[in-house]
Amino acid sequence: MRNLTTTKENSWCPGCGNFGIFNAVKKSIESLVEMGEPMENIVMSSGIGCHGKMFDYLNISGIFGLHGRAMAGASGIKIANPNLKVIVFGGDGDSMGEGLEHTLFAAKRNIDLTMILHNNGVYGLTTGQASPLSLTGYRGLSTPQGNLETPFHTLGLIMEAGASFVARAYSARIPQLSELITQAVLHKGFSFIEVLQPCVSYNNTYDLYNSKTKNLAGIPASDEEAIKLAKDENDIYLGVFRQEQRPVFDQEVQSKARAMDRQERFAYLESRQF
Amino acid sequence: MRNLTTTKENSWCPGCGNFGIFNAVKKSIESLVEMGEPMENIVMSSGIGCHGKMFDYLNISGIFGLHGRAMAGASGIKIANPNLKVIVFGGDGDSMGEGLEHTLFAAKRNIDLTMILHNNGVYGLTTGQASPLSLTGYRGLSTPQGNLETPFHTLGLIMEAGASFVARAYSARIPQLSELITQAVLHKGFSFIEVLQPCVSYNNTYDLYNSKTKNLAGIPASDEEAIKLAKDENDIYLGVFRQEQRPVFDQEVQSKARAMDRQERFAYLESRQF
Amino acid sequence: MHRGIFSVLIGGKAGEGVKKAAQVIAQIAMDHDNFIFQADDYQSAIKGAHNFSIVSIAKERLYSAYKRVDLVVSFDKKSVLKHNPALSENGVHFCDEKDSIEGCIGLPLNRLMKEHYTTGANLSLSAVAIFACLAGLPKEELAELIASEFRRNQEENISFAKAVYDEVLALDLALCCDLNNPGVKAPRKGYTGNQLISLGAWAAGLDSYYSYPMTPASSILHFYAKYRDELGVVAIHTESELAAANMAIGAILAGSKAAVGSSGGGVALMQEAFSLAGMVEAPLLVFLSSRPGPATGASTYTAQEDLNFALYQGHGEFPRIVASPDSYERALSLSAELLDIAWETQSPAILLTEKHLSECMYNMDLDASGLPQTEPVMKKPASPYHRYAFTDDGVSPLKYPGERNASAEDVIKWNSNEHTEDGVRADDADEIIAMKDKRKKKQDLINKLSRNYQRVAEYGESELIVFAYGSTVLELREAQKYHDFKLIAPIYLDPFPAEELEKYRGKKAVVVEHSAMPNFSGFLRAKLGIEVIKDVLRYDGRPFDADELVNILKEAKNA
Amino acid sequence: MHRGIFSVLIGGKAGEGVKKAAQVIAQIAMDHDNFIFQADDYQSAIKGAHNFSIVSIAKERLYSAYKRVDLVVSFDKKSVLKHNPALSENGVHFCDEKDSIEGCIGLPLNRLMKEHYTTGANLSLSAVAIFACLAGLPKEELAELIASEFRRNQEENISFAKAVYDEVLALDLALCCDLNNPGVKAPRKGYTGNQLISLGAWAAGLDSYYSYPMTPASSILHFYAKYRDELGVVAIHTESELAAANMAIGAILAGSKAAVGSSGGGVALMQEAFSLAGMVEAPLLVFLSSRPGPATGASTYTAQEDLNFALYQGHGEFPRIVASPDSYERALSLSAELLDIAWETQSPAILLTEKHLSECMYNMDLDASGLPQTEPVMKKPASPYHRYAFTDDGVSPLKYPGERNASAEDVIKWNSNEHTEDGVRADDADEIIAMKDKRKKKQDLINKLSRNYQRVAEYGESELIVFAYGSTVLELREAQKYHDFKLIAPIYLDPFPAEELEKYRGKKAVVVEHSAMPNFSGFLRAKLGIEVIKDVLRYDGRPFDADELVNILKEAKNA
Ligand SMILES: Cc1ncc(C[n+]2csc(CCOP(=O)(O)OP(=O)(O)O)c2C)c(N)n1
Ligand SMILES: Cc1ncc(C[n+]2csc(CCOP(=O)(O)OP(=O)(O)O)c2C)c(N)n1
Ligand code: SF4
Ligand code: SF4
Ligand SMILES: [Mg+2]
Ligand SMILES: [Mg+2]
Repeated sequence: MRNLTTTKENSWCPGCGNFGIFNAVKKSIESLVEMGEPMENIVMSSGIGCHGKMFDYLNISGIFGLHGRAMAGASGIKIANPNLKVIVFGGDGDSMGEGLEHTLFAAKRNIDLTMILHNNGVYGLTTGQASPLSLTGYRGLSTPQGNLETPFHTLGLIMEAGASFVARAYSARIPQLSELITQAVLHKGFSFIEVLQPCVSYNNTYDLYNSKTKNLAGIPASDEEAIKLAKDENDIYLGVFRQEQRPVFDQEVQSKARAMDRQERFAYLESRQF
Repeated sequence: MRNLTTTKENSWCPGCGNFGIFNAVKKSIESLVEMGEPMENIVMSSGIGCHGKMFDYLNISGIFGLHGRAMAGASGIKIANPNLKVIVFGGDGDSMGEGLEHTLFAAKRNIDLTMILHNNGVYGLTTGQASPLSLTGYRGLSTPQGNLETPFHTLGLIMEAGASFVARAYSARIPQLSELITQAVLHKGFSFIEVLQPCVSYNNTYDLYNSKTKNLAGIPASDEEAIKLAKDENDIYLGVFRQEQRPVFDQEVQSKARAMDRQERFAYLESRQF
Repeated sequence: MHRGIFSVLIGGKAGEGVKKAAQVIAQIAMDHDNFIFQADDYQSAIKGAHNFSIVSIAKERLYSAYKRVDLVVSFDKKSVLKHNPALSENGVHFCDEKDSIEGCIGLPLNRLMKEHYTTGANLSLSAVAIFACLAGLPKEELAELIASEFRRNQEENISFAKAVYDEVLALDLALCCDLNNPGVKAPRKGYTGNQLISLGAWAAGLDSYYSYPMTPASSILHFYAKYRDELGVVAIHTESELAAANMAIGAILAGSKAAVGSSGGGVALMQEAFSLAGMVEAPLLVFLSSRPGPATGASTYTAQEDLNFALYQGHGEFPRIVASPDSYERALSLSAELLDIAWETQSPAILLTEKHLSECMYNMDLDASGLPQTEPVMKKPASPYHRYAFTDDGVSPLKYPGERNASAEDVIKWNSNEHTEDGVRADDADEIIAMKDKRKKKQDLINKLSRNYQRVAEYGESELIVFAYGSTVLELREAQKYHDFKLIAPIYLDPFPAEELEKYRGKKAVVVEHSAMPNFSGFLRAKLGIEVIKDVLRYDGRPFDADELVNILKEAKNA
Repeated sequence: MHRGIFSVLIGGKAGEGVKKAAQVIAQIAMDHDNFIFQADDYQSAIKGAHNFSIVSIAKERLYSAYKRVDLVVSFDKKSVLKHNPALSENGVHFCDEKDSIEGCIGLPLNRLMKEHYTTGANLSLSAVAIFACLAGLPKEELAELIASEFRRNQEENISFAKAVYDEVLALDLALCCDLNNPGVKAPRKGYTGNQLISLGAWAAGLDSYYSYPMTPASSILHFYAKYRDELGVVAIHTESELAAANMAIGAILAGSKAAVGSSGGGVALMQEAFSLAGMVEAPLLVFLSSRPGPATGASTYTAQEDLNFALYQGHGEFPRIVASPDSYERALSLSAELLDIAWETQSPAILLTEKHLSECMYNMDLDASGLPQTEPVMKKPASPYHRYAFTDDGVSPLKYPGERNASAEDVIKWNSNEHTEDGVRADDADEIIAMKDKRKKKQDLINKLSRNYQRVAEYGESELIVFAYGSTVLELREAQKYHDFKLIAPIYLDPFPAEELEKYRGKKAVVVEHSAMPNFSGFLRAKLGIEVIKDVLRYDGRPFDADELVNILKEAKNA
């Protein structure tokens, strides 16, 4: 198998949670390929932010798109070729703020791709400003007197928007994260994994997550249950919160017409006269 | 009191639900003024769509903004002058699609203004294309084979995003709608009213709403209860689903500095030398 | 008949079927070998606001509709009052008897509707029936046509239409529109510019279209959506214009020939993505159909205010192609050409047009002979594959992910950050320079490929030189029937067709455009140093007709 | 010392405090009446990637930093290797002993850190200590400075810095930077361009700032946010740039003097709202700080690729003001001028600048005498109030909603649709024309008001004419110390200062700009017909220094 790490010098801060995600993704890709998925079918899309650097380090095809637009680019890729397995790497600023609409519409559509949300609760790359997931009171360069907003609840929103596979993982628990990514990619429909990702430079949450994370016993039986567990304030649950089947947008939207080359199109144009 | 109807010729389709909203809003403004709110403090912001024409017909100050940006414009107005009562008229295409992010962020921030969402389940003004709230299967010019997406659940999303006052009304029940608008405007914090608004030209839902709407017994005791009732598939509940108090963004964000005129600013600049 | 051309105006409220009636009338004319041009004037409202449509009918090619009309059918009093002054000398004006004024013929339209319909009365048929009668169309032909054009209430429609026909017949008026056009075979179908733009790109291989509705571009989305299963185009109504453009770029990465379209406001929202297309080298085709701005503007009218906006789209520097069709035939071919140049040079392209061309209807035969006959040249990828491999002309071979297109070793990286050949981020000075030079180089190829097509159209011969672009050229060509001038119409705007236009450098000329702050004239002055003897600016959102232009140009000559 | 100017370069990994050390060194120099210029070269990474900062120090005004440096302090081997070649003839290069190469002085920095710190070792202090020693700063002054500049671990910091100082002292090197500058009082504080831009607009009355972070504009947001309670500016970090621009327009409606800011990508997302500002006549001030594009580009470097993008922002037609500061002093005054012109003409304005000016540091005194002294003239509203009342100059009086500003009868309607005087939607041809004419008219007032300010700067006298704008002017002014040329710098770009520049029409000139597809040169050719004898294009994201420019311009003269 191709080496999944590029030769690009890595510039994540030592200790950053992104390393865990990187390693987990590589493991998942390896197991997907072992299960028979052609490597050339695995494609990524990433936004701009520390999370987006995944693109420079992970040796697979894809697009390093605009800030906030990773999901839109990915959706185009998937609609153009539904055989591809598309993994989207989003930041919390990127995909829950600048590009929130694309994230929620992907869930609504149930387009068959996987979003990995790097939730570090902060804008890492632009030096630690508050993100849509930053806690109330968070002090950063744009909120020196403390963030006044209430953070979005990532899983609450994405479940409400209709995501058909929803999970949470922690970047320091690589085997579990990797297993969840594999499941998510194999899930037919929109899958979303919130990854708790400590940012050692601006929002070091290792202690919090090390002490508070806990595995779900299994997929919650109902949506109410899932949401209650996702929002639990004492324990931060990891695992799959929802997994269900719905029609898949990128398949349903395809045209039923046969492919025509230029000369056929010309001939058709002239005979059909619309 | 000033006549609340402008002289602009009305171009809503006869029978359109927007008339009900228009009449209810006028009644609310009248009662707000009667309660002592100065007329000059009441300001509106609207998006582009049939709903947005409210701006041309309602004789109050404000902005007829860009498609999808009614809430952003309104937020600026409110932050600039927190004494104003700001009412935002959004369409379902406008405020749950093009400008979804602004709607959800307003809820997250708990900025003290009121959104009236004209839910006609369709893009009215641009001739009936599917909106983010259109039902699966809806056939319009952009989805002639039937809408493939699952509609967002308006109240589910807005509650999840953190709206502190949430209600649903029906454009044909003017007294109730008007009462809810008044309450919403008086509520300190972000208030949201989903108005079920039949579009006689593209999505005539009068029969459905006439037969299925039902009043809530009271404000549901818990969020779980509120969401269950909001999503009830047999009865379409009208009334207040949530009402709670949180710190208000536009007040908290104000500067504590005293106002300075130009000469004072110049003097301060020269003495302070930052 | 004004200037030997028969024009019908139908006026009424939005929702009353004004436009549809005009289309059916146009169809009658085409079915009898006439040329037509239909223009619809409507406002942003679904029901109620005043709308009107004009169909001009002639024995030879028509490039515009006429405002002086020979038959008016008014569905309401507002229309009666508004359009009566537009009547030509021997013209006739019909309305319901209750709305009639002097010079109008009142018919018992409402009474007849009541008599012939139980529900779903369709007033618009009356206009069709009146025209049919005055044009000498046999009643049975009218009945057949109505049956095929109006699906609901067919029987009632026919009986109502026949009744109106009989009323008009009873008036014993002279036939005012002779449908016969012996010896001429005029095209039997009418097309809007948007249909031709859609078909042109499709003919050149378009696979997918991503768009958010916005007048006057929406009908491109509707067209592709409607013909999805016939043409094989995937049409997606996206959550916003930002989504549309970014999705299209993703689709292109995966090998789909994708386009997006909107009006100025929507394209403004695509600017960052347009710049992304420049950076990742995505052949993104953008249809920009203008309306009066700024902001929401006057959404259902026509304008040419977006020239500079189109030319300088997006932050940062990168080559692009901008061109505007000067005719309906060109709408078809240019759309195909731009898709081809975009793909061969991996650069974004903008087809700039206006509501006037997008939505007016013109009859022609769909003929592929004017379209680029061969596929764009696509280079063979080398191994190992590098997305941004340096080449002589700056164009790197394309490869798409997926087992059908790539091997397990291929890594295909598109990057919005500045990058090295392999598509990985670059920060070193030399790397930045090298990749900027690569992109810049493509400008030469764009220039070269554009020369394969007609970049400037010239119509007529005269001392008086008139410059125009886009659908203004149509208006001027109609005016050329009555007044001599030499009309120069750049089709390609970037690359600027300097060679073709060099002979006009420093020349005196009139510039006609639909804008208030003369963009096009400023552009020509900057590029060609022409001396503008008159800026003919129209910015009320309405088209010019030939009569208006002839008057203006006569003055220009005298000045 | 190179050219009598002392330059220090500090290199190391992101996160090691390279920039901070440079700032403290600059402060030492300023505290002793020296002039400084600091430039930071960094990449888009928080820790690890290579960063370096240069501080040039001189006895007279400095407009740029020098790349040939007299003191290098390298915090790692990469820096040692990369920057050793930049050393001037008698320059010294310090590094940790383990990284030393020939020509470098290895100091036991890491050992000293271990000895002096228990936690939180701060390598960056070593650079400060080395400089202090070589500049003859008494050890106790160094200790005081460090205590005030570095808050954490103060005692350990001081003992570590002193130890480094002693090591250098023991080497007994010649003093290499004489801090004395007798008879001169240099400004004691350094400012970045972004600080001055922020302060200029604030001085002219800015009330609120709406922005989404984007390098190199982010520090404007940070500045206003930090000083919220001191300056009385409300700074909002919005959910996106679209939100920022639309919120700002709402704020303006309610009477708040509001600005927005971003780099090219973010401003691209504000295009539709920029057009809205044109339509509703909102005096929206936009700070656009450029970096290399297109798309995400090279986010931490400098460029001038956005000139045309800035000039032709937004769909539709409307007057606007675009200007770019050619100096730090002008950054302060221009920002104030633009806010004033915007408000007096109710038109959007763009302050175009680059990362180079935005982020480099320059010392000056904040002096309000160059700022517009009087408030913009605001017209008295009539009764009944009409938002878009027609007036001679096209500007309608402003009134704001709310009981403090309006009466119960006032209806203040801002409309993104075309509208009549009262702000209600208009569709009639005459109404559209009237309101377009009204907006167009404001162009004359913009032209007139802009003439109240310096629109073109000219520096030096020579046969050789050089054109530049923005921070490129700073680079050229430094080069003028060694080579004669006449430097012409348009500050206002739209309105184009035609009167001032007319005398250069058709002249031969060199154009210097940081772009690959010469925008500015194309602009000057179009506007002034200058004959460009050389396009000096730099597009690697890095600034020019004086030496480089002198060499290039010498060639230009010879050519
Ligand atoms: C349109 C646009 N706006 C702003 C930026 C600047 N920017 C780059 S990354 C970023 C925020 C990153 O935060 P997040 O998405 O949470 O990613 P992280 O760095 O935390 O992984 C911003 C604001 C940009 N590149 N493009
Ligand atoms: C940026 C932009 N995109 C598209 C449009 C065109 N447009 C106007 S209204 C509308 C949709 C209206 O739907 P909705 O918001 O539901 O309002 P309704 O007419 O149903 O009240 C669209 C797409 C626009 N004006 N601006
Ligand atoms: S700033 Fe935070 S998120 Fe970014 S690389 Fe460093 S630790 Fe990771
Ligand atoms: S189209 Fe629908 S929403 Fe619009 S005015 Fe008509 S009925 Fe109302
Ligand atoms: Mg983040
Ligand atoms: Mg709607």
